[in-house]
Amino acid sequence: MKQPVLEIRNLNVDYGLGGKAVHAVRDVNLTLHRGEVLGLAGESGSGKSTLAYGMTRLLAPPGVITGGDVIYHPGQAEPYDVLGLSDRGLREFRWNEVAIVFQGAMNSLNPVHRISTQLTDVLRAHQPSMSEHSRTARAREMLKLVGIAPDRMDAYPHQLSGGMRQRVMIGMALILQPQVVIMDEPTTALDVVMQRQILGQLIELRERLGFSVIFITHDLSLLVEFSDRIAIMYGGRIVEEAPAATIYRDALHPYSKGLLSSFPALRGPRRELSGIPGSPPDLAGMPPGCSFHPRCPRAFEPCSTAIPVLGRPEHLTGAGRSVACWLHPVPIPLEKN
Amino acid sequence: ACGESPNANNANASKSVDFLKIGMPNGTQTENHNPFAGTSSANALGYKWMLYEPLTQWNPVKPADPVTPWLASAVKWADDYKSVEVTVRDGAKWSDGQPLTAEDVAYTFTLIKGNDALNQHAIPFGDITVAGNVVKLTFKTPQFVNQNKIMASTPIVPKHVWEKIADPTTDVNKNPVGSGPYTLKSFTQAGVVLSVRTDGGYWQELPKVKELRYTSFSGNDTQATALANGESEWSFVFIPNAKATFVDKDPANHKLWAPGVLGIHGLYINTTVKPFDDVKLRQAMNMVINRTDIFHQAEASYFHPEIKSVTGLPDGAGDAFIAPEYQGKTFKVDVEGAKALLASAGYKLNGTTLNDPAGKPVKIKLSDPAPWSDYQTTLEIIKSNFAEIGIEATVEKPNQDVWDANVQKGDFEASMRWTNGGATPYDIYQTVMDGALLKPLGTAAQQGNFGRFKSPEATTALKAYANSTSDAERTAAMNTIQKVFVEQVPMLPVGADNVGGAYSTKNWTGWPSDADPYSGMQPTQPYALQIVLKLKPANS
Amino acid sequence: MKYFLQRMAFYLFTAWAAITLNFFIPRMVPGDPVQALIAKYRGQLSSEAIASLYVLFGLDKQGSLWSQYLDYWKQIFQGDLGLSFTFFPAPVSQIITQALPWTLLLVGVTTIISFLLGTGLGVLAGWRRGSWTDGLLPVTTFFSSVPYFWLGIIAIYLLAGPDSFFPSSGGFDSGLVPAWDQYFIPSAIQHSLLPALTILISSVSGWILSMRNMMVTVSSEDYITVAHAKGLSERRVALSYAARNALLPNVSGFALALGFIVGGTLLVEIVFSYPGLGFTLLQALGAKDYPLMQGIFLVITISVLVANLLADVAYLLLDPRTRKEG
Amino acid sequence: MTSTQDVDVVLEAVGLTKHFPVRRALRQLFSKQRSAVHAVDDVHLTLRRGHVVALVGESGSGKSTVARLLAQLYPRTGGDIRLHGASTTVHGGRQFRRYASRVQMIFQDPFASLNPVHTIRYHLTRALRVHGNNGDLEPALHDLLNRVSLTPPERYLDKFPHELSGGQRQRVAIARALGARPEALLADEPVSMLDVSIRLGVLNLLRDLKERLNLAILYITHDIASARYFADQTLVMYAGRMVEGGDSETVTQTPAHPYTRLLIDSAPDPDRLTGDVDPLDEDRGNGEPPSLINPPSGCRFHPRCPTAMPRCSTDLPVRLEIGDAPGHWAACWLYDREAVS
Amino acid sequence: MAIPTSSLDQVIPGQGAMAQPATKPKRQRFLFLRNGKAATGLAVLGLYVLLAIIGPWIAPYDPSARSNDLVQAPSAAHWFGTTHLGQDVFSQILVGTRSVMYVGFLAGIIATTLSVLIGVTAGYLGGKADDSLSVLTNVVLVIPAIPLMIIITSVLNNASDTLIALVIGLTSWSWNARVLRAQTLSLRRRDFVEASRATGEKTWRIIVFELLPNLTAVIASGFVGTVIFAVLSEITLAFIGITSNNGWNWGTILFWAQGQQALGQNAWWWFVPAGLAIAVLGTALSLINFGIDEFVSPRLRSAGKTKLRTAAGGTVRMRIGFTPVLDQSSSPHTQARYVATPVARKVGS
Ligand SMILES: Nc1ncnc2c1ncn2[C@@H]1O[C@H](COP(=O)(O)OP(=O)(O)OP(=O)(O)O)[C@@H](O)[C@H]1O
Ligand SMILES: Nc1ncnc2c1ncn2[C@@H]1O[C@H](COP(=O)(O)OP(=O)(O)OP(=O)(O)O)[C@@H](O)[C@H]1O
Ligand SMILES: [Mg+2]
Ligand SMILES: [Mg+2]
Repeated sequence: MKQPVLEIRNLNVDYGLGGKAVHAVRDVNLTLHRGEVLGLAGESGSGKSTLAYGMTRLLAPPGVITGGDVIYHPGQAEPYDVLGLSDRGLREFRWNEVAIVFQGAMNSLNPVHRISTQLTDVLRAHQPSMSEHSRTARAREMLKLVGIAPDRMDAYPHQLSGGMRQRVMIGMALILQPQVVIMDEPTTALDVVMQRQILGQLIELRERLGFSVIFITHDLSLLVEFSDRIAIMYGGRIVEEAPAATIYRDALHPYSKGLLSSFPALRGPRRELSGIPGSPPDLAGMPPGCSFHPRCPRAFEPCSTAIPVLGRPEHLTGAGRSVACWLHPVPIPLEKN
Repeated sequence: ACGESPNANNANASKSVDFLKIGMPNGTQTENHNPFAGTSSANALGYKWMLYEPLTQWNPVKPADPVTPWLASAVKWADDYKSVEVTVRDGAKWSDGQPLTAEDVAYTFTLIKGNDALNQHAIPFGDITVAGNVVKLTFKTPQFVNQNKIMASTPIVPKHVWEKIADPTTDVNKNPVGSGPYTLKSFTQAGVVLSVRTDGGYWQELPKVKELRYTSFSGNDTQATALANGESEWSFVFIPNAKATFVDKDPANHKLWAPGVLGIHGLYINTTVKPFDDVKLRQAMNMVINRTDIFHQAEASYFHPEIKSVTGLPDGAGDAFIAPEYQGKTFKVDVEGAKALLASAGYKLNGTTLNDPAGKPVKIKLSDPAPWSDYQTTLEIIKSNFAEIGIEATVEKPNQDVWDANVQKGDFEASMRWTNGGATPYDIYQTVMDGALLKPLGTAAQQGNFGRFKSPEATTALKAYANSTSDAERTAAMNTIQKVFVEQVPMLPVGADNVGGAYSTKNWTGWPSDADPYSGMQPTQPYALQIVLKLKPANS
Repeated sequence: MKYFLQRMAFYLFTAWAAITLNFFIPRMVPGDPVQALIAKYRGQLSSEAIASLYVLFGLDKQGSLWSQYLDYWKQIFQGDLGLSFTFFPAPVSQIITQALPWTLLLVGVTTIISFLLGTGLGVLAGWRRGSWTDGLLPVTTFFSSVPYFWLGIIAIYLLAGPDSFFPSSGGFDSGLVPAWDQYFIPSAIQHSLLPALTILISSVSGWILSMRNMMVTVSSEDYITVAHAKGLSERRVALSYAARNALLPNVSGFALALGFIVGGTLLVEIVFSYPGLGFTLLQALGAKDYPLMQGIFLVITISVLVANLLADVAYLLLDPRTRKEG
Repeated sequence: MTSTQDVDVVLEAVGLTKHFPVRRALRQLFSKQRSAVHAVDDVHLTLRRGHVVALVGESGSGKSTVARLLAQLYPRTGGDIRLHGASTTVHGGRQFRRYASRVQMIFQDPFASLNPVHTIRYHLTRALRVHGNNGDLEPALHDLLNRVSLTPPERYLDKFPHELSGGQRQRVAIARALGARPEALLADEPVSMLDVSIRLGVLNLLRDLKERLNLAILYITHDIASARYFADQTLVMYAGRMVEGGDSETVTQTPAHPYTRLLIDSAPDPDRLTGDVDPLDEDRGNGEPPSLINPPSGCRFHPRCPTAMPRCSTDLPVRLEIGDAPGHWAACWLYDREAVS
Repeated sequence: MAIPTSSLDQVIPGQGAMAQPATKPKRQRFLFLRNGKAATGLAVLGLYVLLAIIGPWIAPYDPSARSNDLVQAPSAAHWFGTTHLGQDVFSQILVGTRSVMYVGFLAGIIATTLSVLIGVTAGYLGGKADDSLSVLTNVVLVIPAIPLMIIITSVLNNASDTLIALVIGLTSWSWNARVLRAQTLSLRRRDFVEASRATGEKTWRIIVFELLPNLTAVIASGFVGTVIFAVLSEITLAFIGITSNNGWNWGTILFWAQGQQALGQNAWWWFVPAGLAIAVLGTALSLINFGIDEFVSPRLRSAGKTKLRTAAGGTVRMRIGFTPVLDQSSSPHTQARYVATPVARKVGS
């Protein structure tokens, strides 16, 4: 069995406090294993980014982590709770262990510094003993790795195209050889050709360097192609989690099914698309019970009253599957701390 | 940090104070020591009279007193005042060591004669000749009324220096050579430092004050603050509520002395505007003005001494000139008398409104530029005074240029303004009443008679006073002039011009005072030199 | 390069417009210098001096407006600004060179200090929101709304006085001559403290506020989050990432402020009787001294333009995005 | 093509060309050459009643420019736009309004294309008013909202855009376009800013409108799969030029032009196995689209083309029939029979 | 062409349309009143407006009327003491409010109108019109306002408040015009403008009904800023005696107080209140401006709230880059925070 690197347990994230708080992530349990690509899907506003930034405490105000643990397993040492780190500890932890590629590359790069500066200041902060020369050399190496000519080292972000910027960000994420790379919609701003090129490169690098990836997008067909395991979020919760191929072939949750039938396929027979009726829920006024039930074609009695628990449905034996749906009731909830 | 610093000797402050700090509120200065230029720093700060000296000194506080010989040992005017013989003092030396001679005096007047721009008093010079140490000046018209302007207000300059100057009107006289007891030490835009002469060539005993430090302040406020703080020891500036803001800061040393002189401030009435062409109305208005209030509230109880004599002549300086019939006659606020007078002239007081004989309410617009706060306060007081006899006054504050133009063109109803001043009351009355200055409405009357006052009697008398050859004739003319002024009320006199100053006795004593009014008190006038010569260290 | 040429064209045009305006504005002002001089010396200057002054100022002969305008340009190109009336016969250029250093030193230095201090505090306030720095804001808001002259006068009343360290007026001790020596410089500094302090108090808040707002805006940019995610030190994130970007818009504000140094010092100089250009302008105005007014306006406009030019250059250096190729 | 089809032609672009002048750089100041962005070059397309034509291509290939040219929002540099066969050029004013009442445009971003300060009622009222509906507007408004399935209409009329979801906003935008009772609808990426789950609803609505109102629709997208799903005919654009066209199924299933193939191969495909080495990986070459200021000579795709021939860099390829299906063509020398044979 | 534009460029509402639900529409427009700063500012401003209207009627004395209480300290009869003429300072302040508010607001309206006309037109039309309007704007911007105002005012004889407001308004529109131009440029590129053009709307309708409503917050903020500037300018002009205004305003009071050396005679009551009145008015206007700023820029708004109150009553300080972690002692799975606690390996898998 694969080793876990990052375990998210019962994570709760709110925007704001008190009565007006928006519960953007609720009771999320998720485990990322060493070397795997974990896809996180769900429509806009389902809490994917919140989850990703929440686990490294990078949410902008008024985000507040109201509960849960994020347990990180370093290779050799004892695992520890990331949320419990001191500021200094957290700074050391960041990028060394978990690096993030943010949604918009243009906005992720500081417009007034050369990319060489932005690459090397990671090294300067985390490996102060490193010489200036070897820092530059390392930065150069990283750029080469992501397919950017090292002579663009001294370019400013605005002098690079969108794809190049995104690749710089990927290179920057890998510069310290972290265990985990979180990628929040890294390719939505790019066209398909570029998207494939970058993702292909990333998969290749993962094979060489052995890091794990949390890959966030709402493009399920992309996820299915590129990730090992997929977790689907709806209304701040994970509603289904399974190996990619399993989800694609046999999604259990009606929402997952709906998502999958919203994409026209390019190849194969023209299948009829059903989509998902209704509109995404308002996080401030979540419906009681399963938050998907107002849109669910198969909703029945318990859906509107009780929240389904995420777990392995009893009638299934497939490895690493779990779903939160009353159609597939879970016998005993998974371990509770 | 170089040894030859011009500031080096300022550092040894442990010595007892041997300098005097003089301030004037005249703004930034540029270096110009030309004594003839009205715009020069030497003129604005007054230090030209410490470098250059006049032929005689006169005392504006007691204008009837005889003049004090200065560079001239004697001055002899012809009876008709169309020529004068000046005997130049022996032993005076210029600061460059050359002797001061009659040639220098003659050259000075020739210079003025030849340059209209230097002839500030518009003196009609005739021939100028030298005979030994006597200079004879002739004039095209009698100069009785101008005698002190010629003798006491003309700085005598060295011929050997000035004849080399290409254009005396624009030269800044960078290295002034004068006959006075001081020489220029340094100039900055904020002030000037003079130090006492060291060549031993001054013709009198040198003053005790070794250094005069002139500072130019940005305006009245800063100057007054500096006086209160002791940063200035002598100045001529309007200090509002002087007792509280200045004297009380150091009652033992902070002093004010502001004697009146022959020049006054008053409310000019435009005598062409109905109903103010009516003498009776003007008389009534004159009767209700509360000059005491104005003196205390607008003039800080000192600045423009209250005019008491009905002739408009200030106490002290004017005493010698008051006609016998007006001796002892002083202004009193007499509202009832004014009302009675108006009633007799056909005016009707209708409640609080005075109606003229034609039945129209009497209204008057008083105007003066806004920044002249003492005038503005005066107008506010006059306004409430007029209200007591039913005249509704409004105060207008046009800007200064507009006001200037309006007053000169006769486009005003009433306005506070000054008169010219001089050694005799002639200048005062001439400014107000001279028919020779009369211009039609709409044409600028630049020199006087802004109220378009027509009185052939006054015009003749003024002319007679200036041109006659005997004192008796002059006295008769002056009496006539005063009679017209008092009876016709072309202007409502309010306060006297003053030659005052604020000073501190902390370091220096010997200032003129009521007890010893040996001169005026302004640091910018010729007599300032007389004062400086008399100052003694306070602690000696 | 194209950008640069465009800017140059703009500067030339603006300079022409402003200089032309300089020529016409004083001529709109009614009144004439001689009358003004006489009124200034209420009763001290005799009415007879009028004619002599007209001759002196050369006002008795003047050509058409157009020929005056041409002459004016000719003079400007010869670096000749004419003679002042108030300080006749001092050349305008001399008066300006005499006053300008004071203005530049006092207000220039304080403007720079104010900018640096305000920006620094603004960075702090913007970065550490919710800490004590929040208390700074109401105070600074209040001080930025106080009329400057009022503050200055109150400062003189409270702090300057006969026995106080702070002189109430002037640029240096009377009796001293401007020189770079151990007597003059301390005196000049001592005299400049109170004016500088009041300028600082009333101007620093503007910088604090604008910098704080920019910091807040920039702080929520993605690249700041990225910088945090990269585990950079707080200092580096705050300064090199947030403040560095937040500074950019403030640079143009700073340039404008630099430009207005010369024109905006009027009140300081009036209140503190401090030597300088602003007060000279007011005097010139009161005296209808066209040549001086024109000269000072010229200096002001040129300094504003130069400051803007510098800001453009600074912007070019600070913001790589403006350095577009081509 | 039959003549009955020609009767149905609503809007036709013939050799449509648009160059955006770029401000001259300094060094060009002295040369006569004027540089321009060659955003659209020589584009032919035909919109027919009840037909959807899809225009696909990567970002910056000139798709939006084509739409705006057709809507006469930009003056064109060359070519012709024919409305019912008649050449039209409008500059503004009444003429423009008359044109706008027949050809309407829907923008990519429903969040930006509605003015946030106005209600839905305002937006729709303006559309009706401008196009001469001066009577009682209430029934017309209801009708419009019903048509885009925003029911009941009263619930939406007085809402502000921010109170609606993205899909609802896009429906309002469509309703506004319908307010002019157009014959042709130019939909510029109408769903790319929308969430996956709502996209479908909007596309289905458009299809429904096409059928019910017999509209001619130009559907612009970079998602070639949705073109397959939604459009009758698909045109592929690359760097300002049309490179391939034909009925959607043919173009997507048997792409002819190398660029179309690249596009289709790049599209995410769940059926592809994870970890497989990408078949196109090696010969993709430089992934950057070309500069449109100095577009490559000959075929604009040749610098990236795995099958480029010497001829491709010199000669501009012409439309060549592929022959596998009627109307399928590609602008590629690979299909030049004379050269091949 | 413009000199690098202001920070406002970056806070244009709804630039990232997905991220931010664009500008607040009407119903939420007055939401900014909920902003404490804006509400305080508006309350104070309201008081001033009220005084401006009723001041002359409630003033206990005629502000110009002399009395025999010369330079009296504050007392029950004279709340703010008296002047050297025995005038009541409190009445002068009350009566002076009207002129200050009138000039401030009129100048604000004039400058704002000009800046909207010129800025928005330049931004929307672009091309030659933009170039020439921009040059005009920049020339006016470059010419120093206060000296120009002094010169113009000194030309005008006995300028009325209206005339002074006009002068101030005419010399102070350029900065706002530049900001508005930049805003308009960015709005013009927004789809809804194109969309209404595509609908067939007329240009003037687009400017007036589509663009302007979206600029209201920026315009309002510029207006408030100009009012502050105008008030300070009016007072400064009066103080240095350039305006020969016959009526009372706070600058006139200060002019008299300074001319009479009020502080020198320890008559602080004569000098201090007018200055404070100005400062408080300025502060109130600034507060409103902050409110508007925060309203326009959601980032500033949420940044205002740096402390959040938990249900338990504690506060949590927000920090960028370090999301607070709430200590929920009730929660069973909470460890001691802020210590890197090793967690037993068994919990995994
Ligand atoms: N600052 C905030 N204040 C209040 N609610 C917020 C804030 N930021 C995000 N949210 C809410 O939190 C929820 C989750 O947002 P999040 O950004 O995690 O979604 P996402 O799944 O990443 O969506 P997308 O696919 O659009 O990126 C959304 O409903 C959003 O409205
Ligand atoms: N107003 C304009 N001025 C100059 N160049 C322009 C203008 N509008 C578009 N372009 C250029 O024309 C080319 C085509 O742009 P267009 O917007 O039509 O592309 P697109 O295919 O719609 O791209 P996307 O998928 O990103 O919307 C681009 O290179 C763009 O930079
Ligand atoms: Mg997201
Ligand atoms: Mg587009």
